[in-house]
Amino acid sequence: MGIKTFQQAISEALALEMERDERVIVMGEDIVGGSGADGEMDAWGGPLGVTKGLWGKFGDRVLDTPITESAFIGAAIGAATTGLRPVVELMFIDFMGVCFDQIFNQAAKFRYMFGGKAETPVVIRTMFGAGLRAAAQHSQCLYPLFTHIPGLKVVVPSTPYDAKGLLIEAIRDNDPVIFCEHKLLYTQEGEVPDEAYTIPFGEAAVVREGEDLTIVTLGRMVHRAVEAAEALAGSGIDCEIVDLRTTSPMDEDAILESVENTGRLVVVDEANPRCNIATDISALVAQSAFDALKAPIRMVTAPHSPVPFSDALEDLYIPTAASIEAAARELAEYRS
Amino acid sequence: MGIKTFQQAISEALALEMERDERVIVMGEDIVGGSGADGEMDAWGGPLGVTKGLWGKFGDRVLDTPITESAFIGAAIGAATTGLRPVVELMFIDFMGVCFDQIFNQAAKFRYMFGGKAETPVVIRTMFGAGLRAAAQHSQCLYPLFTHIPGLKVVVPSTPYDAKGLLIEAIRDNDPVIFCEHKLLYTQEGEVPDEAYTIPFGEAAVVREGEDLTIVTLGRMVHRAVEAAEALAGSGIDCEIVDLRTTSPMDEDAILESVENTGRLVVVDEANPRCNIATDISALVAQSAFDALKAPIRMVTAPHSPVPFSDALEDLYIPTAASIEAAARELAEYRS
Amino acid sequence: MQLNKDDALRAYRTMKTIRVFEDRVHVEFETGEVPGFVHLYAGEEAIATGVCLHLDDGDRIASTHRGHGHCIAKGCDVRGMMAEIYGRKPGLCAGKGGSMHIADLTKGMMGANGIVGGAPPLVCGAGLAAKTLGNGRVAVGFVGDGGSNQGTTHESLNLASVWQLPCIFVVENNGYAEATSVKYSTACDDLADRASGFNMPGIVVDGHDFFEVYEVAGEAIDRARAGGGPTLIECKVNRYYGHFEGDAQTYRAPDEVENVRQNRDCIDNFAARAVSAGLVQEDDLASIDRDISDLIEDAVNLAKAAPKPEAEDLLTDVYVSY
Amino acid sequence: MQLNKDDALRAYRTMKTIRVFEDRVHVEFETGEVPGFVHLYAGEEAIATGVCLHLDDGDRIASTHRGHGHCIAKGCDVRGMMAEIYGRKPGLCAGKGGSMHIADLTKGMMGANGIVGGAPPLVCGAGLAAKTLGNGRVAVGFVGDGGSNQGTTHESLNLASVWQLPCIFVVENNGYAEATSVKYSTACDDLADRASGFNMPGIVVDGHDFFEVYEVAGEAIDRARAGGGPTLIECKVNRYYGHFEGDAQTYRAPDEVENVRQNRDCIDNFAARAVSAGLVQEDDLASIDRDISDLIEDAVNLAKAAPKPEAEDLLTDVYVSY
Ligand SMILES: Cc1ncc(C[n+]2csc(CCOP(=O)(O)OP(=O)(O)O)c2C)c(N)n1
Ligand SMILES: Cc1ncc(C[n+]2csc(CCOP(=O)(O)OP(=O)(O)O)c2C)c(N)n1
Ligand SMILES: [Mg+2]
Ligand SMILES: [Mg+2]
Repeated sequence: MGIKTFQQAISEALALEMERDERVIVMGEDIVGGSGADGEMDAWGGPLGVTKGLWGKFGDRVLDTPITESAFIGAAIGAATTGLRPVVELMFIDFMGVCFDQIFNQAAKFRYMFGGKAETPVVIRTMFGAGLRAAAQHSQCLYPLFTHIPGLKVVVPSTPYDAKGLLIEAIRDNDPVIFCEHKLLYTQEGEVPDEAYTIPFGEAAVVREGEDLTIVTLGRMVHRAVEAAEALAGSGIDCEIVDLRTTSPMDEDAILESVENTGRLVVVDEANPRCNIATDISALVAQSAFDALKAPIRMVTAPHSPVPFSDALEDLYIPTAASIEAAARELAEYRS
Repeated sequence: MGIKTFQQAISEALALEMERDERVIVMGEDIVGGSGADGEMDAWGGPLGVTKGLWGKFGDRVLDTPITESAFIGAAIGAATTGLRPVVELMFIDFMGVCFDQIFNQAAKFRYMFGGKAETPVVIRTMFGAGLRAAAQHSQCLYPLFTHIPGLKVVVPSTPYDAKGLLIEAIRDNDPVIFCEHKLLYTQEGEVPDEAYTIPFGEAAVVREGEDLTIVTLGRMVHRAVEAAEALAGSGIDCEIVDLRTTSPMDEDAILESVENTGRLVVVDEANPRCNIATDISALVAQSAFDALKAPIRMVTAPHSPVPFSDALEDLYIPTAASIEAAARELAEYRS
Repeated sequence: MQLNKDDALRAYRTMKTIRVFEDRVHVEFETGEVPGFVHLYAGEEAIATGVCLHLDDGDRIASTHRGHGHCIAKGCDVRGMMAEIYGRKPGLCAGKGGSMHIADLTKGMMGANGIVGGAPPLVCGAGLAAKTLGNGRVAVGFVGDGGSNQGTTHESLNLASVWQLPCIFVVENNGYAEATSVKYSTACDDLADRASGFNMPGIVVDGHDFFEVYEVAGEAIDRARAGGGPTLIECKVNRYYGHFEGDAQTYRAPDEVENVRQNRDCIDNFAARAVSAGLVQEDDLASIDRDISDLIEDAVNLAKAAPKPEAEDLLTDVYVSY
Repeated sequence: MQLNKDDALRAYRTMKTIRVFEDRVHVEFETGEVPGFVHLYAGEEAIATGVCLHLDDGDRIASTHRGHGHCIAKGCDVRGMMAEIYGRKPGLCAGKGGSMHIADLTKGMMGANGIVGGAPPLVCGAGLAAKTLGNGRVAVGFVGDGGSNQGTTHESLNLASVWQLPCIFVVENNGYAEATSVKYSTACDDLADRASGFNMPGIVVDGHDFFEVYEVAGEAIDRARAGGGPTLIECKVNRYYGHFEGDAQTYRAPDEVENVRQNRDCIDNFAARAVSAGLVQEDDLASIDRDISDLIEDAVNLAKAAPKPEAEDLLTDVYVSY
């Protein structure tokens, strides 16, 4: 046990599972760094150093790849159906566009399309989210796209503890898992046990209990929701916060139960607003907990635009604690 | 004027715009058919013959391509920013996975990312939907994925009249447009004027007026909704049907207005259920027309699974008039 | 590479089974009872057979939309395949896959594929698994002339070479991708020429000639097993039917296929050479022919009589939550 | 290809402007005021310059994440670029794009690109537009050694060749893709070797040598303009800074860059040769140096003083509906 960063939690999960199971391999662009070059090996450990040190421990089971995401993510998928349990890194989730076919037409469909006769235990780790001034092609959320696809499991952890437990669960799962890491969470700290443990998919975490209003959210937005809830508590508005942790499968019960208690729902999603997780949850509640609702549902999301580069604009683009707070206040005061 | 098929309507729109504007070119796999071979040219006109005859009229402006969707759809996009107005065919929407980057990271983002200094007048025509026993990789809807992406306009016509008017609008539009044609609608007949006309994006069609309940839907499902509405009329349930026609931009006003009148909403979407158009519209209404709602919202969609091959399963997979009817009946009878 | 009598009979049985299977599906399709898109392999049998005869269940192949021949050559159950094509519950994929998605992982058949260029990356994965597990297995990816242009194919050639994977890429160049000639779609003389850009051997063979395919594939597979890395083999061949069932084929010269059927048919030529070399007897072949005829008849009858999947099958084999 | 004095001075001015721009961004980045990812082009100036000197505003280029040099060589406004890199409203993309997305369509600069291998398909499009409109224009796509492996690049080579497009693909082989050596990532000796698989000329040049780049690019561009189809040019070169700003570069040999800077610097060598050949005078160069120094100083000052975009800019330049 001890205080560890989100990044350490992930690295630990990978190392533990590689030790436990020889079939686990890790691959991706520069996840070692230095391959073929004259200087040091393990020079990078990924662009943010998340996988640094694995190569020293596991050698050939940690593989740098050429910049050919279709080939190497497809290879991870093919290897998963033929005896390995690869964890492959798609450096930025934004790059899914060059390899999406292998993910959604191949990995996602094998089990069903082959009549249950194939297993595809592959984990695709990927970095997402805005806030690093990385502009339109390196800042997207995009997990709604994966969530739309049957056959994929989609994980979006918000804490170091969850990251470790969910990643180990993902590696042991026999379906393809898209594991989405918010790039601004890597330095987030929290208590993380040293040993291996798992967190089941489809179980949301109620990170704050409350009576007046439910905030359902995920990823980095969990922290902004907590901030908002603290401010709201000052005005006597008691928020419950549900952290989805996985968007597919999704813990419908936890969401419905909370809304049945509070009667008010704010959904916070950093993704673009159309066909995203906020609409998904809003729809679920409007269909299945309608009678409990005392007010309209409010969605707080990024706007329908690419992510702007300028810090001034990007800060306006990302949902803030203040915008969550405002939405919640509006609902709390709502009288039909 | 005259009765024409959906397929003829599309072919006519292409021919009219190619005549009108020399910058319009058409390209795709076998949209001519026979290139380089010893037999006839224009042997296919696309796998279902939709573009047949264009090559005879427009010669080199109708181009067969190698099976390299990234390259030729990217080329259409690049040509659009440098002086042409290409209409490019992605044979099945399911193949988006091999060229998605060019669509969502390139075409969709240029205008915003370049500070308004680029226009990308490209139309990507593509065939979607289940019902042809074409199995998991040739039967998907996937328009929710495109709808999620800011910068793309997404069209899903349901009638020959709309198909022609919306396609001409798409070709004259300066943003990238994904034009989604349901493969089972090509033989659908309807009145279609001979001359060119346009239908603006973001204007839904109220295809049936009604007082008791709103059905919002799109594409092939419009016809199933009409069937259901006729059956329901027999039981004194008077449905209004809103055909979205475009999912991005989407006509929020038409949806909200209708629900404000009827107080009851069924959303029918052939797509998979997570983060789809049904959730999108449900969420919109739960946020913006909550007070008008007299009952929960009901979504009728395909299940969360790949499209099965067997006709027996596929028929169970696709939403039917009966399933729409059942959902509507439930709502009509709903008492909180 | 010397072929013994058993292997020769296996080769004949495999090729002929594919041929009779495909000819029969062609006939059955016209009755309207076979659903969906069907792409037939007739004419190309020597390729799947010549390659797969070197493989056993632990070796992997990944295939294309034109996959029946690869499935049969890799040992998939023929009755299960036919039932699958009819969309029936006892089908190899429980009726959920159909012609374009037949797979049997237990036979090392990783799946037909509806996505052109879908297989090569997957084959790299099977090669990587073999290499990592050190089990001496190989992986073969089939791809058409059209599919060979896909970016996925090029990326996979590079990756297989960079990692020195035990992979063989077999390009089935049948001259067409749908209705488009390879002469139009492909900016090179031989597709095998591209191999040199990826530091691997690239070899052109006559895809109608079983013996040539068998020999060249055997060398490549042996090299791969021995750690010598990947090979690209281009097989020049013809398809006897249209791109898919229903294709009027007006893009072809009128006598194109007939010429090949008469003079270069892979099965006729194999039989003639094997018999004249004394490797097999006419009688052996006739008896195999009878077996196959019974087998396919039986497969079709079983398929037609078999139940379709039912409501309770719709949501099995997928994680579901909504 | 004979270079006149004007062209030589333009070449020098362009290369030196890029160098001083990049050196300054490097320094400014360390102050923490430059947001986001920044990839510097210093060391590779001869390539962008040698190619773009043959082009005017009607010709198109598409670039990579390492795009500053291409932008400057293609005539983008340097002050506008600097303001863009700082995320300011007067930036070339109004602060919405940043270093990785600088574009100016009016100058024929189709955009830097954050996606490795993103440019080649777009360049085919610009070539197709030129060919269709019959306006004699050409299109040049830049791609790195890493990017040359992407499927999009291979597909584009094939497409450009199939359609005989007026396209030139320039591979900037600087030995690394991030921290990975080209020796590891790429299964071929020279990337130019891959051209033959696409029936186009493939030429290797010394990317430090302006004269060589200029000559080879000139021939390829002339051929393309005349309808002779595409060319692949591989330029072997070194980058002076890390992959991006902040890269510790421990994967490189300690003296790797220093050696090149001392002995093979493209600007030093150009200046030395041009002066000793009597093509230009030291004085000309010194005066250009002063201009550039003033220009970059001015650009940085303007950028720092410029306003940032505001709330009302967030939702312009995109269709919005939600
Ligand atoms: C990515 C993708 N693009 C297009 C198609 C449609 N399609 C199916 S088969 C085919 C032709 C394939 O030609 P080739 O690779 O030569 O194989 P062959 O049919 O000749 O065996 C095409 C274009 C597809 N299935 N997938
Ligand atoms: C599709 C995609 N994959 C990965 C990346 C991350 N990435 C950015 S630059 C780069 C290396 C590119 O190397 P190279 O093409 O040689 O260009 P160089 O940086 O050397 O100029 C990588 C892997 C990306 N931006 N896009
Ligand atoms: Mg072919
Ligand atoms: Mg490089």
